[in-house]
Amino acid sequence: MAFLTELPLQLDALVAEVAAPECGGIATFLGLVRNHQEGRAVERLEYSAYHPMAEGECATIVAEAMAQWPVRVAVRHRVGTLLIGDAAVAVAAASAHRAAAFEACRYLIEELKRRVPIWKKEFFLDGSVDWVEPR
Amino acid sequence: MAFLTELPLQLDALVAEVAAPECGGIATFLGLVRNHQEGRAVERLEYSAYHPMAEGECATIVAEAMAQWPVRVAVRHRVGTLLIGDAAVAVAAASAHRAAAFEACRYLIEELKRRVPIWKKEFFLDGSVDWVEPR
Amino acid sequence: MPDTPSLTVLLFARYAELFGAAELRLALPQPATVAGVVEALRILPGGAALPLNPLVAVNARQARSDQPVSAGDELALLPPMAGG
Amino acid sequence: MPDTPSLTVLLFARYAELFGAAELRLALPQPATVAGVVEALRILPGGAALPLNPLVAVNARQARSDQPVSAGDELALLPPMAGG
Repeated sequence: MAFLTELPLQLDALVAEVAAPECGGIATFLGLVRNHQEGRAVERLEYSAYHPMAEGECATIVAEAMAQWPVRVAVRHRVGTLLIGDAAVAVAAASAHRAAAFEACRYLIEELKRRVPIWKKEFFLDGSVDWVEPR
Repeated sequence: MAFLTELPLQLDALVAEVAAPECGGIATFLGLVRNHQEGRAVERLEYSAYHPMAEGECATIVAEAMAQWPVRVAVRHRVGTLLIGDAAVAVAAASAHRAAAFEACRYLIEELKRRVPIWKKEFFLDGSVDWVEPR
Repeated sequence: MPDTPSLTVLLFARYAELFGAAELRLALPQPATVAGVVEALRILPGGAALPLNPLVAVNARQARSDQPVSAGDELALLPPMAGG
Repeated sequence: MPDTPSLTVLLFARYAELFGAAELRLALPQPATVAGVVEALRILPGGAALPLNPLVAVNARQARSDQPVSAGDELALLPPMAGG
Protein backbone atom coordinates (compact mmCIF):
# COMPACT_ATOMS: atom_id res chain seq x y z
CA MET A 1 0.00 0.00 0.00
CA ALA A 2 1.20 3.54 -0.75
CA PHE A 3 3.04 5.44 1.96
CA LEU A 4 1.54 8.82 1.07
CA THR A 5 -2.17 9.47 1.25
CA GLU A 6 -4.53 12.42 1.21
CA LEU A 7 -7.04 10.56 3.36
CA PRO A 8 -7.26 10.64 7.18
CA LEU A 9 -4.95 8.09 8.81
CA GLN A 10 -6.59 5.16 10.60
CA LEU A 11 -4.46 3.68 13.36
CA ASP A 12 -6.75 0.64 13.68
CA ALA A 13 -6.25 -0.19 10.00
CA LEU A 14 -2.48 -0.03 10.41
CA VAL A 15 -2.63 -2.26 13.49
CA ALA A 16 -4.78 -4.78 11.61
CA GLU A 17 -2.25 -4.72 8.76
CA VAL A 18 0.70 -5.73 10.97
CA ALA A 19 -1.08 -8.06 13.40
CA ALA A 20 -0.37 -11.78 13.00
CA PRO A 21 -0.88 -14.87 15.18
CA GLU A 22 2.84 -15.07 16.01
CA CYS A 23 2.99 -11.45 17.21
CA GLY A 24 2.83 -10.71 20.92
CA GLY A 25 3.23 -6.95 20.76
CA ILE A 26 2.47 -4.00 18.52
CA ALA A 27 4.08 -0.61 19.09
CA THR A 28 2.63 2.37 17.25
CA PHE A 29 3.36 6.04 16.87
CA LEU A 30 0.97 8.70 15.72
CA GLY A 31 2.31 12.17 14.86
CA LEU A 32 -0.35 14.84 15.30
CA VAL A 33 -0.63 18.48 14.31
CA ARG A 34 -0.32 20.35 17.58
CA ASN A 35 -1.64 23.76 18.41
CA HIS A 36 1.68 25.47 19.10
CA GLN A 37 5.14 25.75 17.58
CA GLU A 38 7.83 27.58 19.52
CA GLY A 39 5.26 29.55 21.44
CA ARG A 40 3.12 30.52 18.45
CA ALA A 41 -0.48 29.39 17.96
CA VAL A 42 -0.89 27.18 14.89
CA GLU A 43 -4.00 27.19 12.71
CA ARG A 44 -3.13 24.53 10.13
CA LEU A 45 -0.31 22.80 8.25
CA GLU A 46 0.07 22.08 4.57
CA TYR A 47 2.13 19.00 3.73
CA SER A 48 3.71 18.43 0.35
CA ALA A 49 6.07 15.71 -0.89
CA TYR A 50 8.25 14.59 -3.77
CA HIS A 51 6.07 11.54 -4.25
CA PRO A 52 8.20 8.99 -6.16
CA MET A 53 11.26 9.64 -4.01
CA ALA A 54 9.19 9.60 -0.80
CA GLU A 55 7.72 6.21 -1.72
CA GLY A 56 11.15 4.85 -2.56
CA GLU A 57 12.85 6.18 0.55
CA CYS A 58 10.02 4.85 2.72
CA ALA A 59 10.40 1.39 1.19
CA THR A 60 14.14 1.55 1.91
CA ILE A 61 13.58 2.48 5.55
CA VAL A 62 11.00 -0.29 5.95
CA ALA A 63 13.47 -2.78 4.49
CA GLU A 64 16.16 -1.57 6.90
CA ALA A 65 13.85 -2.08 9.87
CA MET A 66 12.90 -5.58 8.73
CA ALA A 67 16.56 -6.46 8.32
CA GLN A 68 17.38 -5.31 11.85
CA TRP A 69 14.41 -6.74 13.75
CA PRO A 70 11.94 -9.62 13.24
CA VAL A 71 9.02 -7.27 12.69
CA ARG A 72 6.00 -6.66 10.51
CA VAL A 73 5.62 -2.93 9.90
CA ALA A 74 3.32 -0.39 8.28
CA VAL A 75 3.85 3.33 7.76
CA ARG A 76 1.59 6.01 6.35
CA HIS A 77 2.03 9.76 5.89
CA ARG A 78 -0.69 12.20 5.02
CA VAL A 79 -0.27 15.09 2.59
CA GLY A 80 -2.48 18.14 1.99
CA THR A 81 -4.07 20.45 4.54
CA LEU A 82 -4.19 19.23 8.14
CA LEU A 83 -5.84 20.83 11.15
CA ILE A 84 -4.96 20.69 14.86
CA GLY A 85 -5.24 17.12 16.14
CA ASP A 86 -5.11 15.54 12.69
CA ALA A 87 -2.64 12.66 12.34
CA ALA A 88 0.18 13.46 9.89
CA VAL A 89 2.11 10.22 10.23
CA ALA A 90 1.33 6.76 11.58
CA VAL A 91 3.76 3.90 12.19
CA ALA A 92 3.06 0.38 13.49
CA ALA A 93 5.53 -2.43 14.24
CA ALA A 94 4.50 -5.91 15.37
CA SER A 95 6.80 -8.60 16.70
CA ALA A 96 6.81 -11.73 18.82
CA HIS A 97 8.36 -9.71 21.66
CA ARG A 98 7.86 -6.11 22.66
CA ALA A 99 11.46 -4.86 22.64
CA ALA A 100 11.77 -5.39 18.88
CA ALA A 101 8.40 -3.78 18.27
CA PHE A 102 9.35 -0.64 20.25
CA GLU A 103 12.80 -0.35 18.71
CA ALA A 104 11.59 -0.80 15.15
CA CYS A 105 8.74 1.68 15.65
CA ARG A 106 11.14 4.32 16.98
CA TYR A 107 13.62 3.66 14.18
CA LEU A 108 10.94 4.06 11.54
CA ILE A 109 9.64 7.40 12.77
CA GLU A 110 13.13 8.86 13.34
CA GLU A 111 14.35 7.84 9.88
CA LEU A 112 11.13 8.89 8.14
CA LYS A 113 11.36 12.37 9.61
CA ARG A 114 15.01 12.69 8.69
CA ARG A 115 15.14 11.14 5.22
CA VAL A 116 11.78 11.26 3.45
CA PRO A 117 11.22 14.29 1.17
CA ILE A 118 8.16 15.79 2.82
CA TRP A 119 7.73 19.45 3.74
CA LYS A 120 5.24 21.37 5.78
CA LYS A 121 4.11 24.95 5.73
CA GLU A 122 2.80 26.26 9.00
CA PHE A 123 -0.06 28.75 9.07
CA PHE A 124 -0.28 30.60 12.37
CA LEU A 125 -3.36 32.12 13.94
CA ASP A 126 -1.78 35.58 13.68
CA GLY A 127 -1.70 35.22 9.88
CA SER A 128 2.02 34.55 9.53
CA VAL A 129 3.34 31.61 7.54
CA ASP A 130 6.54 29.56 7.83
CA TRP A 131 8.17 26.59 6.21
CA VAL A 132 9.04 24.21 9.03
CA GLU A 133 12.70 23.25 9.02
CA PRO A 134 14.32 20.73 11.33
CA ARG A 135 16.41 22.25 14.10
CA MET B 1 -11.64 4.78 34.18
CA ALA B 2 -10.85 1.31 35.60
CA PHE B 3 -7.60 -0.32 34.58
CA LEU B 4 -9.04 -3.84 34.49
CA THR B 5 -11.83 -4.79 32.15
CA GLU B 6 -13.49 -7.93 30.84
CA LEU B 7 -14.34 -6.22 27.55
CA PRO B 8 -12.22 -6.22 24.38
CA LEU B 9 -9.62 -3.44 24.39
CA GLN B 10 -10.10 -0.61 21.89
CA LEU B 11 -6.87 1.13 20.93
CA ASP B 12 -8.75 3.97 19.22
CA ALA B 13 -10.63 4.72 22.43
CA LEU B 14 -7.36 4.90 24.37
CA VAL B 15 -5.83 7.19 21.76
CA ALA B 16 -8.88 9.46 21.90
CA GLU B 17 -8.58 9.53 25.69
CA VAL B 18 -4.99 10.86 25.67
CA ALA B 19 -5.14 13.10 22.59
CA ALA B 20 -5.13 16.85 23.24
CA PRO B 21 -4.48 19.94 21.09
CA GLU B 22 -1.04 20.50 22.66
CA CYS B 23 0.10 16.91 21.90
CA GLY B 24 2.25 16.28 18.84
CA GLY B 25 2.80 12.57 19.33
CA ILE B 26 1.08 9.50 20.74
CA ALA B 27 2.99 6.28 21.36
CA THR B 28 0.99 3.14 22.05
CA PHE B 29 1.65 -0.47 22.88
CA LEU B 30 -0.72 -3.35 22.45
CA GLY B 31 0.12 -6.72 24.02
CA LEU B 32 -1.51 -9.60 22.15
CA VAL B 33 -2.01 -13.28 22.86
CA ARG B 34 0.37 -15.01 20.50
CA ASN B 35 0.10 -18.52 19.13
CA HIS B 36 3.30 -19.90 20.61
CA GLN B 37 5.17 -19.93 23.91
CA GLU B 38 8.63 -21.45 24.01
CA GLY B 39 7.89 -23.60 21.00
CA ARG B 40 4.49 -24.84 22.13
CA ALA B 41 1.25 -24.02 20.33
CA VAL B 42 -1.12 -21.94 22.48
CA GLU B 43 -4.91 -22.28 22.36
CA ARG B 44 -6.02 -19.62 24.87
CA LEU B 45 -5.04 -17.73 28.01
CA GLU B 46 -7.01 -17.07 31.17
CA TYR B 47 -6.11 -13.86 32.98
CA SER B 48 -6.92 -13.25 36.64
CA ALA B 49 -6.01 -10.38 38.96
CA TYR B 50 -6.11 -9.18 42.52
CA HIS B 51 -8.38 -6.32 41.53
CA PRO B 52 -8.05 -3.69 44.26
CA MET B 53 -4.28 -4.01 44.39
CA ALA B 54 -4.00 -4.04 40.59
CA GLU B 55 -6.00 -0.81 40.34
CA GLY B 56 -3.89 0.81 43.05
CA GLU B 57 -0.56 -0.27 41.59
CA CYS B 58 -1.63 0.86 38.14
CA ALA B 59 -2.54 4.29 39.51
CA THR B 60 0.87 4.48 41.20
CA ILE B 61 2.70 3.61 37.95
CA VAL B 62 0.65 6.16 36.01
CA ALA B 63 1.53 8.82 38.60
CA GLU B 64 5.22 7.89 38.31
CA ALA B 65 5.11 8.30 34.52
CA MET B 66 3.38 11.67 34.78
CA ALA B 67 5.98 12.85 37.29
CA GLN B 68 8.84 11.87 34.97
CA TRP B 69 7.48 13.09 31.63
CA PRO B 70 4.99 15.75 30.48
CA VAL B 71 2.52 13.15 29.23
CA ARG B 72 -1.14 12.23 29.19
CA VAL B 73 -1.48 8.46 29.56
CA ALA B 74 -4.07 5.69 29.56
CA VAL B 75 -3.67 2.01 30.39
CA ARG B 76 -6.09 -0.90 30.23
CA HIS B 77 -5.68 -4.62 30.96
CA ARG B 78 -8.17 -7.28 30.09
CA VAL B 79 -9.06 -10.22 32.36
CA GLY B 80 -10.92 -13.44 31.60
CA THR B 81 -10.45 -15.81 28.66
CA LEU B 82 -8.47 -14.49 25.68
CA LEU B 83 -7.85 -16.15 22.32
CA ILE B 84 -4.94 -15.82 19.88
CA GLY B 85 -4.70 -12.25 18.60
CA ASP B 86 -6.79 -10.75 21.40
CA ALA B 87 -5.29 -7.70 23.08
CA ALA B 88 -4.44 -8.33 26.75
CA VAL B 89 -2.98 -4.93 27.55
CA ALA B 90 -3.08 -1.51 25.91
CA VAL B 91 -1.02 1.57 26.80
CA ALA B 92 -1.09 5.04 25.25
CA ALA B 93 1.09 8.06 26.04
CA ALA B 94 0.66 11.48 24.43
CA SER B 95 3.06 14.39 24.68
CA ALA B 96 4.08 17.57 22.89
CA HIS B 97 7.19 15.76 21.61
CA ARG B 98 7.69 12.16 20.60
CA ALA B 99 10.65 11.22 22.81
CA ALA B 100 8.60 11.68 25.99
CA ALA B 101 5.67 9.76 24.50
CA PHE B 102 7.87 6.79 23.57
CA GLU B 103 9.74 6.72 26.87
CA ALA B 104 6.60 6.98 29.00
CA CYS B 105 4.84 4.28 26.95
CA ARG B 106 7.76 1.90 27.40
CA TYR B 107 8.01 2.69 31.12
CA LEU B 108 4.31 1.98 31.64
CA ILE B 109 4.29 -1.42 29.96
CA GLU B 110 7.53 -2.56 31.63
CA GLU B 111 6.35 -1.54 35.09
CA LEU B 112 2.84 -2.91 34.58
CA LYS B 113 4.19 -6.32 33.65
CA ARG B 114 6.58 -6.33 36.59
CA ARG B 115 4.46 -4.89 39.38
CA VAL B 116 0.75 -5.35 38.80
CA PRO B 117 -0.83 -8.49 40.37
CA ILE B 118 -2.13 -10.19 37.25
CA TRP B 119 -1.61 -13.84 36.35
CA LYS B 120 -2.21 -15.89 33.27
CA LYS B 121 -2.84 -19.56 32.74
CA GLU B 122 -1.78 -20.87 29.37
CA PHE B 123 -3.81 -23.61 27.68
CA PHE B 124 -1.85 -25.38 24.96
CA LEU B 125 -3.24 -27.10 21.90
CA ASP B 126 -1.83 -30.44 23.16
CA GLY B 127 -4.08 -30.16 26.22
CA SER B 128 -1.38 -29.19 28.70
CA VAL B 129 -1.78 -26.22 31.02
CA ASP B 130 0.77 -23.89 32.64
CA TRP B 131 0.84 -20.84 34.83
CA VAL B 132 3.01 -18.31 33.04
CA GLU B 133 5.83 -17.05 35.20
CA PRO B 134 8.29 -14.33 34.24
CA ARG B 135 11.74 -15.62 33.32
CA MET C 1 -14.22 -19.95 66.45
CA PRO C 2 -16.32 -16.79 66.63
CA ASP C 3 -14.17 -15.30 69.40
CA THR C 4 -10.73 -16.13 68.00
CA PRO C 5 -9.06 -13.14 66.35
CA SER C 6 -8.67 -14.05 62.70
CA LEU C 7 -7.61 -12.70 59.33
CA THR C 8 -8.44 -13.42 55.71
CA VAL C 9 -5.92 -14.91 53.30
CA LEU C 10 -6.53 -14.51 49.57
CA LEU C 11 -4.85 -16.99 47.25
CA PHE C 12 -4.28 -16.41 43.56
CA ALA C 13 -3.33 -18.37 40.47
CA ARG C 14 -0.89 -21.18 41.26
CA TYR C 15 -1.27 -20.68 45.01
CA ALA C 16 -5.04 -21.02 44.85
CA GLU C 17 -4.52 -24.38 43.14
CA LEU C 18 -2.05 -25.52 45.83
CA PHE C 19 -4.63 -25.01 48.57
CA GLY C 20 -7.70 -25.77 46.47
CA ALA C 21 -9.19 -22.49 47.67
CA ALA C 22 -9.16 -18.83 46.72
CA GLU C 23 -9.74 -17.62 50.27
CA LEU C 24 -8.95 -18.94 53.75
CA ARG C 25 -9.72 -17.68 57.21
CA LEU C 26 -6.83 -18.14 59.66
CA ALA C 27 -6.52 -17.55 63.37
CA LEU C 28 -4.11 -14.69 64.05
CA PRO C 29 -0.77 -16.52 64.36
CA GLN C 30 2.10 -16.03 66.81
CA PRO C 31 4.15 -14.07 65.95
CA ALA C 32 1.45 -11.87 64.37
CA THR C 33 3.49 -10.97 61.30
CA VAL C 34 3.44 -11.70 57.60
CA ALA C 35 6.09 -14.39 58.15
CA GLY C 36 3.93 -15.90 60.91
CA VAL C 37 0.98 -16.18 58.53
CA VAL C 38 3.17 -17.81 55.88
CA GLU C 39 4.43 -20.33 58.43
CA ALA C 40 0.84 -21.15 59.45
CA LEU C 41 -0.05 -21.65 55.78
CA ARG C 42 2.91 -23.91 55.13
CA ILE C 43 1.62 -26.55 57.54
CA LEU C 44 -1.81 -26.67 55.90
CA PRO C 45 -2.49 -29.33 53.22
CA GLY C 46 -0.80 -28.13 50.02
CA GLY C 47 1.14 -25.43 51.85
CA ALA C 48 4.52 -27.16 51.80
CA ALA C 49 4.90 -26.18 48.13
CA LEU C 50 4.77 -22.46 48.95
CA PRO C 51 8.07 -20.67 48.44
CA LEU C 52 9.84 -19.70 51.69
CA ASN C 53 9.36 -16.01 51.00
CA PRO C 54 6.29 -15.55 48.83
CA LEU C 55 5.26 -12.06 47.81
CA VAL C 56 2.54 -10.92 50.22
CA ALA C 57 0.24 -7.92 50.29
CA VAL C 58 -1.52 -6.72 53.44
CA ASN C 59 -4.73 -4.86 52.71
CA ALA C 60 -3.75 -4.60 49.04
CA ARG C 61 -0.28 -3.12 49.66
CA GLN C 62 2.92 -5.07 49.27
CA ALA C 63 4.36 -6.00 52.66
CA ARG C 64 7.71 -7.17 54.08
CA SER C 65 7.86 -10.47 55.91
CA ASP C 66 8.39 -8.80 59.29
CA GLN C 67 5.35 -6.51 58.93
CA PRO C 68 2.86 -6.94 61.82
CA VAL C 69 -0.65 -8.13 61.00
CA SER C 70 -3.85 -7.60 62.95
CA ALA C 71 -7.20 -9.34 63.28
CA GLY C 72 -9.39 -8.42 60.33
CA ASP C 73 -6.51 -7.79 57.93
CA GLU C 74 -6.73 -9.09 54.37
CA LEU C 75 -3.53 -10.82 53.32
CA ALA C 76 -2.93 -11.81 49.72
CA LEU C 77 -0.33 -14.35 48.59
CA LEU C 78 0.93 -13.26 45.19
CA PRO C 79 2.65 -15.61 42.73
CA PRO C 80 5.19 -13.94 40.42
CA MET C 81 3.27 -11.36 38.39
CA ALA C 82 2.65 -12.11 34.75
CA GLY C 83 0.45 -9.42 33.26
CA GLY C 84 0.66 -8.20 29.71
CA MET D 1 15.24 25.34 -28.13
CA PRO D 2 13.96 22.03 -29.48
CA ASP D 3 17.46 20.79 -30.32
CA THR D 4 19.24 21.83 -27.13
CA PRO D 5 19.84 18.92 -24.71
CA SER D 6 17.86 19.77 -21.57
CA LEU D 7 16.79 18.44 -18.23
CA THR D 8 13.91 18.98 -15.83
CA VAL D 9 14.35 20.61 -12.45
CA LEU D 10 11.66 20.06 -9.81
CA LEU D 11 11.42 22.60 -7.02
CA PHE D 12 9.71 21.96 -3.70
CA ALA D 13 8.45 23.92 -0.74
CA ARG D 14 10.62 26.96 0.02
CA TYR D 15 12.60 26.52 -3.20
CA ALA D 16 9.46 26.54 -5.35
CA GLU D 17 8.58 29.87 -3.75
CA LEU D 18 12.05 31.29 -4.49
CA PHE D 19 11.67 30.65 -8.19
CA GLY D 20 7.91 31.08 -8.37
CA ALA D 21 7.71 27.72 -10.12
CA ALA D 22 7.50 24.03 -9.23
CA GLU D 23 9.26 22.90 -12.39
CA LEU D 24 11.85 24.39 -14.74
CA ARG D 25 13.43 23.16 -17.95
CA LEU D 26 17.17 23.93 -18.20
CA ALA D 27 19.70 23.47 -20.96
CA LEU D 28 22.24 20.83 -19.95
CA PRO D 29 24.95 22.95 -18.26
CA GLN D 30 28.72 22.77 -18.53
CA PRO D 31 29.99 20.97 -16.53
CA ALA D 32 27.10 18.53 -16.82
CA THR D 33 26.98 17.73 -13.11
CA VAL D 34 24.64 18.34 -10.20
CA ALA D 35 26.86 21.26 -9.14
CA GLY D 36 26.66 22.66 -12.68
CA VAL D 37 22.86 22.64 -12.55
CA VAL D 38 22.87 24.34 -9.16
CA GLU D 39 25.20 27.04 -10.55
CA ALA D 40 22.87 27.56 -13.51
CA LEU D 41 19.92 27.89 -11.14
CA ARG D 42 21.70 30.39 -8.90
CA ILE D 43 21.89 32.96 -11.70
CA LEU D 44 18.15 32.74 -12.44
CA PRO D 45 15.79 35.24 -10.79
CA GLY D 46 15.32 34.10 -7.16
CA GLY D 47 18.20 31.65 -7.40
CA ALA D 48 20.69 33.67 -5.37
CA ALA D 49 18.88 32.63 -2.17
CA LEU D 50 19.61 28.94 -2.80
CA PRO D 51 22.11 27.42 -0.37
CA LEU D 52 25.53 26.71 -1.90
CA ASN D 53 25.06 22.97 -1.51
CA PRO D 54 21.35 22.19 -1.59
CA LEU D 55 20.22 18.59 -1.28
CA VAL D 56 19.58 17.29 -4.81
CA ALA D 57 18.04 14.11 -6.14
CA VAL D 58 18.63 12.84 -9.67
CA ASN D 59 15.80 10.68 -10.97
CA ALA D 60 14.39 10.41 -7.43
CA ARG D 61 17.65 9.25 -5.82
CA GLN D 62 19.80 11.46 -3.63
CA ALA D 63 22.91 12.61 -5.52
CA ARG D 64 26.30 14.09 -4.69
CA SER D 65 27.25 17.46 -6.17
CA ASP D 66 29.84 15.93 -8.52
CA GLN D 67 27.40 13.39 -9.98
CA PRO D 68 27.10 13.67 -13.79
CA VAL D 69 23.72 14.54 -15.26
CA SER D 70 22.37 13.79 -18.74
CA ALA D 71 19.77 15.23 -21.04
CA GLY D 72 16.32 14.04 -19.97
CA ASP D 73 17.25 13.60 -16.30
CA GLU D 74 14.83 14.77 -13.61
CA LEU D 75 16.63 16.75 -10.91
CA ALA D 76 14.85 17.68 -7.70
CA LEU D 77 16.03 20.39 -5.32
CA LEU D 78 15.09 19.33 -1.81
CA PRO D 79 14.80 21.75 1.11
CA PRO D 80 15.58 20.23 4.54
CA MET D 81 13.04 17.46 5.11
CA ALA D 82 10.32 18.05 7.61
CA GLY D 83 7.90 15.15 7.58
CA GLY D 84 6.03 13.85 10.60
